[in-house]
Amino acid sequence: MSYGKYVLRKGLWYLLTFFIATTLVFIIPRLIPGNPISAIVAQMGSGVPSESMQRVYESFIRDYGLDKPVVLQYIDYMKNLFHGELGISFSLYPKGVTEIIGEALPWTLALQIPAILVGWILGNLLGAYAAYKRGKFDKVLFPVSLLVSAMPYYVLAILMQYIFGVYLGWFPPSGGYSMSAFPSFTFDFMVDILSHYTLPFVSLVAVTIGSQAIGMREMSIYELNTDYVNYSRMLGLEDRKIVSYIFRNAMLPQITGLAISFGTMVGGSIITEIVFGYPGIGTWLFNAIRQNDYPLIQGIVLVITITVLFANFFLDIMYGFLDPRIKAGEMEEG
Amino acid sequence: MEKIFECVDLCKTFQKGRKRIEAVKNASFSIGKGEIISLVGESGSGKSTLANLMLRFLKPTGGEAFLDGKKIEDYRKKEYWKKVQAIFQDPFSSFNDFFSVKKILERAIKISSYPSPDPEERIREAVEAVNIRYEEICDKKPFELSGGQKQRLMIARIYLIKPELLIADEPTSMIDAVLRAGILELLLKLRGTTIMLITHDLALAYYISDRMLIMQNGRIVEEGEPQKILEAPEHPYTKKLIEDVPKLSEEWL
Amino acid sequence: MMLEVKDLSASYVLPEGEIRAVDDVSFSVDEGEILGIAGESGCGKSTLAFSISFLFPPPLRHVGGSVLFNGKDLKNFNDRELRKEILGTKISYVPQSSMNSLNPTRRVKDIAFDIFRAHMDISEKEMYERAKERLDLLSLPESVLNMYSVELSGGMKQRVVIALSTLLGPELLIADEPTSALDVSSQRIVLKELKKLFKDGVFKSMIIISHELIILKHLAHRIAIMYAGELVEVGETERIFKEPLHPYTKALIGSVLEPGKRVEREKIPSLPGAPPDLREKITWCRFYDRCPFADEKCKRKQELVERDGRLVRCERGKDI
Amino acid sequence: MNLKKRAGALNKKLLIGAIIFFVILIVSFAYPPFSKRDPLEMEGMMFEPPSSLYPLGTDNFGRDVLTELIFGTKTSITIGFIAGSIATLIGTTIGVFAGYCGGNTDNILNTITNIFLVIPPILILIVISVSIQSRSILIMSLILGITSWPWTARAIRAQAQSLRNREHIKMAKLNGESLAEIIAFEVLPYLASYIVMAFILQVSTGILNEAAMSMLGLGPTDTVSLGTMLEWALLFESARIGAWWAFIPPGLAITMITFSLYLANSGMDEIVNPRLRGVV
Repeated sequence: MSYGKYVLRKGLWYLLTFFIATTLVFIIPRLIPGNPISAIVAQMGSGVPSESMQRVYESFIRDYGLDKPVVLQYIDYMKNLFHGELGISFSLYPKGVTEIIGEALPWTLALQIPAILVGWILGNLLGAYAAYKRGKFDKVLFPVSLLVSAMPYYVLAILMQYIFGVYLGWFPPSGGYSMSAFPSFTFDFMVDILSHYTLPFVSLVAVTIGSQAIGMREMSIYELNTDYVNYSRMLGLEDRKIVSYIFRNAMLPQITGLAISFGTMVGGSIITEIVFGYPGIGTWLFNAIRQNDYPLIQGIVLVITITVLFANFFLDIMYGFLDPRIKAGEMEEG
Repeated sequence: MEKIFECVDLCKTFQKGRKRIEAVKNASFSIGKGEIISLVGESGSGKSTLANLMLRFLKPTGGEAFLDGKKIEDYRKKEYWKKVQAIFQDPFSSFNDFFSVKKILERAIKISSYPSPDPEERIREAVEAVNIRYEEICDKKPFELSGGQKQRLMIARIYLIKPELLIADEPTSMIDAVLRAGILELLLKLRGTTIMLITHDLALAYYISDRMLIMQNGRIVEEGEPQKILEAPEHPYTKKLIEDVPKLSEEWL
Repeated sequence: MMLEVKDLSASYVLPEGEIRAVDDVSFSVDEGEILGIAGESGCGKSTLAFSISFLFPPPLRHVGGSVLFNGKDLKNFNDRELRKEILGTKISYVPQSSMNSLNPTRRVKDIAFDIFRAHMDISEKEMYERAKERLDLLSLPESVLNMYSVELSGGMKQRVVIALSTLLGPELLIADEPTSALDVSSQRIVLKELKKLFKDGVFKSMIIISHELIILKHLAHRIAIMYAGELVEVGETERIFKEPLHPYTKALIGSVLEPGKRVEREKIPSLPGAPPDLREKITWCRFYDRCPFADEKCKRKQELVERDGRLVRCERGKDI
Repeated sequence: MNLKKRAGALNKKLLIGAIIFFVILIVSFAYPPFSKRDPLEMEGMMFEPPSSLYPLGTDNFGRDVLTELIFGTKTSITIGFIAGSIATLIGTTIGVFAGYCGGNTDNILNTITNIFLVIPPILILIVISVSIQSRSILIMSLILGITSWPWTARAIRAQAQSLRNREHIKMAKLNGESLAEIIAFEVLPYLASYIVMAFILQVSTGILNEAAMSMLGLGPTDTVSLGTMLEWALLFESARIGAWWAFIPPGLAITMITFSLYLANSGMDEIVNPRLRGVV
């Protein structure tokens, strides 16, 4: 199988996954009795809400075509999705969900992408080094990374917020920038942004390092025992070279591992944002849930799903590019 | 000679993605009662697929096979496996490590067509027949036994079931050469059972069999008595195979 | 003498205990000689291959004895010097499992370059030319250089491995079961190539390890038989086949099957039992339990002694 | 080296992990029945620091943190256990059938698994939880359990696949044994250690996800759990107020529970795969 075919197959597969994921988001709330949609419809009838809320609900029902049969609702839902129309927020009426997410998403991406990348790279380097060195370094590193990775994102986040933000007061404990600061491209504002960025960033990096180091250590130990490593030694290759072999080959499964752990990471970073009151989509989701803002909840869930699928697709493409076995069609695709 | 097994144009193709792999192509041969016939082929020749077809682990995609003149699909599977049994090559995965030897053989008795009032006695006989002391191993788990012992127990199982046809798939390829003869001897002692030996080792096939089938790329390319095949091979592949087998007495490299 | 192995012992040290896989082994290899080492699974022959190159990947550990290569004691080299100055250039190695011996994510060319770079300073162009030449000698096309391990067939992989192992023209080549994973036809091709390289002087001496005695008969000048971590007999190939002095050698030779030499069906000798557990310390003849000739006198330590120009670890002599 | 000896060689990680976990388990399950305190009762003032009356202080509602902690740990572990059992059961069933049966069964099951593997479980959790207004411990466990099976299925499938061509399975077929018998006697025993390991991890996943959902405001509605404690601590900004006793105890409890489970799992892994131990 050529690389092109591999990419095509992966692309189709992700398209299928996309349809299933979005369909689940559509169907699940409608399957459960007492679901938010019928609750909203019920509230409409009871006339309890204020006049402005009444208008909000009406637009919701119109946008989602809730008065139509489910099949048509589904078609409308998919149509809107493709046009990027995610409806209107209840809590911030008449602001559109797409608009809210559009404002929040850059914050989230700017926080998560660097954090995941830095954590992934550092974690893998540490893991490979621990596996190769064994001995004391490994004995210390392993339990520490285990403890760090056992510490949930949010616990680490709260601890860091308390210790560095409140107790020591080194960094601002929450927010994306100071209330008093005016968003602009000035040096002062950048410093302000960075100081707010530090704690959530470091807490995300730390947890990512822990879990990635453990996985990499295991993969590297496996690679260390392979025949080609022994053969390379017997041919007199230097340790440095052999470590680079091991690192590269052990990293391939780590790329797949990263793809799988994306789901967990997303969940973790949503809550990290909440803890630090960071103005990303995690915090918006938190507020939306508190206020029963169903269109916003659904919109955020969809956007995260799509982002994760894209990231996974990208990783798969990279993986296929890096591993010659994929090109030779020798390996089963996981 | 009375035929016990017959294949007519047996075929098996696998679909792997867009690739069609013809593992067995129009295999036709018959096995006489009491005969020791061997199927010789290199890796990828389709010999294991053929064995799996004969054992009904796989369904053929073409052709037919008969046991005692009756189509093999017409037997109920349990009935069929009463008559056709197998031993395999890998002593390390050949037994369930969670059961004792005694229990493993008790489970094998279920399929045998010779119900016995005293199963333990029959197991003892079978184990002793392969030159292992029953008391020594009956409560042991397979991982406590050596490779040679396990291969013997495999044969003890056959002694217990007494099938009409035994398919021996590379029974000695994973054990030491000095133990091989012992295993072969036990196979030869299985009087009354027809044996089909599947092997990559021409020398072994030559040594043990009455008739040989040579398989290449899914096809049976030559059939005959060992002596005849060795002295006057007809198919070029057979010629090459014979040439390539290491020999003690003549120049080989 | 090119290689001299003296009283070499090596153990696998596991939490469950020590397994003495190579026990007090001594032998030598001359320049221009092929030594065959024969033995069955678990006898320690692969461990011996590692130990000769003085690499002891954990949990394998050097216990005692020395390896002299051209008079230099390998013990005096540290790990870095050993790889820089000896391995790959002077002593090279062909592994048993060629299937997994090539780094799956590197092209053959890059592996070859890595080997050159580890030992010498030449231009990439020259490396390429030299690698191409060596492949050519093994009748492999130039295109193989741009391939990954997965794109090669089993027989080709093994030849690529041989090409890589002999890239720097080593003085001694250690081949550990070079054909055990191959079909008979590939086996013959690979062994022929090895013999050709030897005749062409690509390498000067070879130790070839195999469980198939019959292969050694066609390649080796001398054969050492290994049993349960010890050498039990060392001698010239012809003489060993003609008149084995150790009962185990005799059993090994007897178990060789060959088409055309149809023995009476019941007459192939077979040994009962299994080799002893190497975790236990055995102070008497290790073959005692399986030996058809053993008697009371045998239950004591047997030394490897010279008899009729051969080394034998059995005092019974010709009456077996 | 045989299996028994390997398992017998006491693994330190497994032992330490198991001890920590069982101490937490015993305390949190043995104490509540004897306790006169109700974890939900508002006894004191908001955020009272630790004192002899309230060894770990009070929370934002003036509830005793220690009592909450013990009851909350019990709830979290219960949810983790039920969710873990459900996930392991679903994952093992799918994994065993996919891996052992192969062919089309495998294709279908594996595609489903892979799809659910890339859709972040937390999103499905949110979608389900938003729709359910009142969430009991059981409902919570159920939701968590049915969303986290995919990677267990994946891991078990890989192991089952490696068993498929083992010869004892062919022998069992030749003994005339049924599919159910083969799976029960020839496949599952070999997978037992992997299933236990998957279960251990699933329990910790359940506990972690419960807390995550609670912090989003989608936790159990009628009881106190480690997650709801964190939720309230977060909502009332205890960290910024400096009321460390409101969030450190539940945070530490979750960390210790998951740490002990990871440690036990890693110890078991070393027993099953000796090369990780650093000797082989």
